[in-house]
Amino acid sequence: MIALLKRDLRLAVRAGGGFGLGVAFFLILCALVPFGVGPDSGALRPIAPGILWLGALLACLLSLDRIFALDHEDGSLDLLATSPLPLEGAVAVKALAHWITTGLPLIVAAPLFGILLHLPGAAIPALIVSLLLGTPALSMLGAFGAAVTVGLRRGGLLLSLLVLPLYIPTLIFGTEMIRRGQEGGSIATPLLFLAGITAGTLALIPFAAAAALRINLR
Amino acid sequence: MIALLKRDLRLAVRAGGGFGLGVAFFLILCALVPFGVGPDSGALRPIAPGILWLGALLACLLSLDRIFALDHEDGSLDLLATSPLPLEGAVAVKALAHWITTGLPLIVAAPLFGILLHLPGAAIPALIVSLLLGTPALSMLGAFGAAVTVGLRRGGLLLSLLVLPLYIPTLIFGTEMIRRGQEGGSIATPLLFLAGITAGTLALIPFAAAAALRINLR
Amino acid sequence: MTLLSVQGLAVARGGLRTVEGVSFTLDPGQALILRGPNGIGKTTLLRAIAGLQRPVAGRIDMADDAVAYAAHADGVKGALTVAENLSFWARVFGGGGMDTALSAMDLVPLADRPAAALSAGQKRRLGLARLLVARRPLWVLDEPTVSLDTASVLRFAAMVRGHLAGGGAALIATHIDLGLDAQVLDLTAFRAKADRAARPAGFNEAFA
Amino acid sequence: MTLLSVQGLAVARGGLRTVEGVSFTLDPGQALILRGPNGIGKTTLLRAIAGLQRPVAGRIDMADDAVAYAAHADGVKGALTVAENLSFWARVFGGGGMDTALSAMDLVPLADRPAAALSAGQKRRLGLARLLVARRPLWVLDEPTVSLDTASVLRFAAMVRGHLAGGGAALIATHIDLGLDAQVLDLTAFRAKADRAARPAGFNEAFA
Amino acid sequence: MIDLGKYAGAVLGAYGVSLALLAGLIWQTLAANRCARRNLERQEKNG
Amino acid sequence: MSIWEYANPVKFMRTSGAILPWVVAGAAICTVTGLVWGFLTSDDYRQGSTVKIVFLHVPAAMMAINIWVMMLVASLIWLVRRHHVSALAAKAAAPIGAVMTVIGLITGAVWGQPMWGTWWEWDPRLTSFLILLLFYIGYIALWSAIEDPDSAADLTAVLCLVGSVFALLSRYAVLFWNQGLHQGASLSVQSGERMSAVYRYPLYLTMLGFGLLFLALLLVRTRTEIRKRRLAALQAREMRA
Ligand code: HEM
Ligand SMILES: Nc1ncnc2c1ncn2[C@@H]1O[C@H](COP(=O)(O)OP(=O)(O)OP(=O)(O)O)[C@@H](O)[C@H]1O
Ligand SMILES: Nc1ncnc2c1ncn2[C@@H]1O[C@H](COP(=O)(O)OP(=O)(O)OP(=O)(O)O)[C@@H](O)[C@H]1O
Ligand SMILES: [Mg+2]
Ligand SMILES: [Mg+2]
Repeated sequence: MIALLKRDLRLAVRAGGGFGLGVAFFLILCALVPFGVGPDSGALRPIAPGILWLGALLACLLSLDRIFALDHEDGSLDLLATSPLPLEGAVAVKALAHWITTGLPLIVAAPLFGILLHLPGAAIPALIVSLLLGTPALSMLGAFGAAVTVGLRRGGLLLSLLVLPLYIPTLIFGTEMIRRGQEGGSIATPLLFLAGITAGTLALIPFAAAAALRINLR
Repeated sequence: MIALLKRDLRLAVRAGGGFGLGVAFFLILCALVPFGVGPDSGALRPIAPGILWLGALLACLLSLDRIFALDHEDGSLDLLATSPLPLEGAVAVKALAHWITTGLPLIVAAPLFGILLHLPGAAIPALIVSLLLGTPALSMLGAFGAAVTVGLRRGGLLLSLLVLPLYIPTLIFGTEMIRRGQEGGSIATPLLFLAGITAGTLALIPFAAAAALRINLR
Repeated sequence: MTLLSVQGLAVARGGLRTVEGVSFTLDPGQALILRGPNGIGKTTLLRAIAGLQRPVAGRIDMADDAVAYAAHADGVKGALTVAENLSFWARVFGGGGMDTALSAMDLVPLADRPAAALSAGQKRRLGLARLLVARRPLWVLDEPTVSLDTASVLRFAAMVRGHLAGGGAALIATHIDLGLDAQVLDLTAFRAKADRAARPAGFNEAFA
Repeated sequence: MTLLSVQGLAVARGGLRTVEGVSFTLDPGQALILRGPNGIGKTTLLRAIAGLQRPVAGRIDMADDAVAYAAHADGVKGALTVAENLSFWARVFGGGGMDTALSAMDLVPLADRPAAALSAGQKRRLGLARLLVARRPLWVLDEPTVSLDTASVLRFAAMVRGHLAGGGAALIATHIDLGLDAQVLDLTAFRAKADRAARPAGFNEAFA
Repeated sequence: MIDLGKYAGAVLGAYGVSLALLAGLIWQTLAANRCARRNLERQEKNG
Repeated sequence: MSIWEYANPVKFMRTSGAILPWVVAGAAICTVTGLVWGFLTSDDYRQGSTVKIVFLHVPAAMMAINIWVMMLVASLIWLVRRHHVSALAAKAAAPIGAVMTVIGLITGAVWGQPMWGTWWEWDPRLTSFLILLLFYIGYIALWSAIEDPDSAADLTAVLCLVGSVFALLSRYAVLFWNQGLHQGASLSVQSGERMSAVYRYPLYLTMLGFGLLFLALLLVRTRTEIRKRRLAALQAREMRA
């Protein structure tokens, strides 16, 4: 398991692995939004929480197909499935590696991008906590989607389509949490929901994803 | 050339080809925005042009890596490069196929989504014209990015990173055009700029993309 | 004690049976070569034995975690070096013996090279070296000598012989002669008939 | 009239020369087999002759658009049927002769099958059938018989012989014997030396 | 000491961050150079 | 081991080694005196002490643009003349340019807080700078993603060319999109004397200093790249043998 985690992390930081690209993508997205919706802070502030979460979500999404597709193409997945590692464990480890390489850098960089979008300083803690709670669920759900679409040559867009609806609850509670932080309200309710969703996802999805993988390898 | 176009279109509509997924992604995005911003039309209307264009842009982005990566992996690209087709022509045709499968459906669907986002009816023609003029440039620039990253295993995120900044002028003039259409102003200036950018892109980028492909095949 | 016993096995691909009624056993020290024309179902059969897909009929008896499988694709990561690739699999299978594996396939001079910079045959050698670090008694190999030059084929045959001498067994699908002293099973005789037994293999047979 | 004349050719991979000083000519009706251990540079040489990369030194003389190249990968689209795959290449190369190509490689019964549902050898046969529809005089083939069974190898050899008889030529890198009546060029003798001529092949030579 | 007035934080902050960034860049440049030189010398001595 | 048969890197190492100490000394003197002098100047009557930020902001902002232009030139030289050192120089310059851009952005942001009452405003000047940073990031990312040095040099050069065109286009697009708050170019001749001499001379000095600093860093980084390439080349040769 640790060997697998190490390998995935190493692959991510090697040339072409795309470590840090998630953050860069996030930055670009935050920079593009004002070009679309206009520069004044009055228009930007209300959509800032949504944009930030959407950016995190898309950065996550674009790197999802790496989770299994590469291993499937070069045959590693077949070999992993016949190895002594339980497939559920492999799924969880791969989702963890994805989170470490994509989610974690996003969380670190998010406050900065919040400033770009005129997010008030008071909302920053809510932003960080919501991302910290929510992004693991994104990675795990993404792993599930990647497992379902792994057999398809370049299932990228289909993957997005499958996964995005699954992301909606996380997205809603996440933005709600930031919005309440922005307005100085209590963030307890969305926080609880978010934590609940993530916990449930982490506990159950590895089994579903492993089952999907087994079917795809058949 | 026509054979290549036909093949690419056929591949796109076959199982797993992802035809129509772009529109579905667009739909999901437009459906999510009200969750993020709140449903009242006062908040939605000013950002609607931006959201529509950003959605088109991201839908385009998600399908970009198909343009060359699949052909590179299975060796078709090597064979195409040794075939009598000029590589520049192949690039242009593949960008065209991408546009037909991704851009065109978006343009057809956009008015509907505009209504969803409370875009006033007066702005719809501007919306359609701007997309019609702008999306070919998106496809062509995307083909360039795909050509540059084709050798990299799963360059998806890097591809977005390279391509999104190139989209900025198109995005700005596109949204500006809709905004002016919304406000009833003259759309001539942004229209001219947009047309100019697209024409220049279509004329010159195939050469850059073919050069990048040749380097990557080396 | 047999390592693998296959009884009346039928396997399916794309919802249709490919071969059926295949039976054989493999004891330690034995190798079995599967032959047959393209598309008869060798790959499918090997995948079923490796546990990647379920057989449609018949039974496969063997110990848990006995199989090391090597497929058409090598599972080699281009971004990692040869040694890193191999040590990953060594860690996953809980084995060691990196050095013997590297030298058995003549990979020592390439050990620090990123695998993306290997030629087709070198990559294949790396894929085969993995078998040694897996330390599994039963090797299930699908066309292992593709792209190998003559010297490497000899080296591979020596490796298999060593494995057999150490009490292992090997099941190999191949079209060329490996110079191994092994039984040969030609699958042509087991091609699935159009009319078949009760349980359909999948959608395609259920509705045919 | 020679179809291909190669003079003092040197090719590089990863910025370093692999083979250098290779010279040969191919006349209509001739075949040349390239041999050499894994990693000597056969694939690189063939890619240079196919025009996919520039030679580092020496010259390659041949008519424009004379080459049909078949690589390790087949360029087969899984989503298209066998016939669609083939007719696409026929249209690109402006050729016809779909039917002869299909029957030459025994693909007629598979013509309407999506290529994703082919076995390894069947896919390869499809890749080779493409050569016939390309209608190019010079075939440049990189390990064409990988995964083919004995019958298919014979069929392929017959196809090459037909091509040669029709005034074509073939340059084939392979590790196994095809039973063709052809000259053999062993590349081992041409392995690039450490010290080399003026212009560096790439970054690695420029800085070494 | 000169008086920076009410904008002391802004000025000092700007100088601090910028100089820190420059220092970081210079340090990284030198460290990478030292590392490359050492590796190259080792290689040339051995090979 | 063999000498470097290809003359360019050797010549570059020799010349750069010879001039490097002078450049470093010049950069240190100009930057330090310029900054100290600037720091000690009196406050502006309108902007208060924040005017001191200009001595970092303007040189960094100018260098950020100039470095991209230098990369463009180096890329063109590589594409046309296949001069290996110039490709490596372009690679070496990119991180310096990115840091300069970040310094420009941060000093601007810190300055904007007291002046405009906001950390960040989507003003065209600032926005163009953010876009420039994006181009830098893309360029650096592409260099680091491609393993083969020859393809990497070629592809990044092509990207630099295309990127320059689109950076320029973006600049005009952004101007069209939003007219901003930012200062005009008050050092330029036509606009006359907008900045008093008190600030002008230290500013010139820091600008010169930043230029020399860039040159020094560029030389060292290019030397690093050359050494790294030579090491990789030797190892590649060894492995191939
Ligand atoms: C955050 C982002 C900012 C960026 C990226 C930025 C960018 C630039 C650039 C590129 C220049 C050089 C212009 C030239 O050479 O003509 C410049 C000059 C200047 N900036 Fe900024 N700026 C920023 C914020 C600010 C702020 C907040 C102020 C002050 C209120 C400011 C004041 C100035 C001044 C006084 C100059 C000198 C103009 C001249 O004399 O050329 N900038 N800035
Ligand atoms: N990307 C690369 N970077 C550096 N070296 C490489 C790269 N790709 C291949 N090589 C090396 O170039 C040499 C020539 O490779 P090539 O693929 O031409 O060999 P080959 O003769 O076709 O071998 P095989 O019979 O195994 O297919 C090999 O030594 C290989 O290790
Ligand atoms: N996805 C699929 N759907 C339907 N049929 C398939 C599919 N994949 C393979 N087949 C068919 O299943 C049969 C068995 O394929 P398999 O790959 O097992 O053959 P094989 O004996 O390994 O051949 P080879 O020697 O060419 O590798 C073939 O006839 C093939 O055409
Ligand atoms: Mg097979
Ligand atoms: Mg080869």
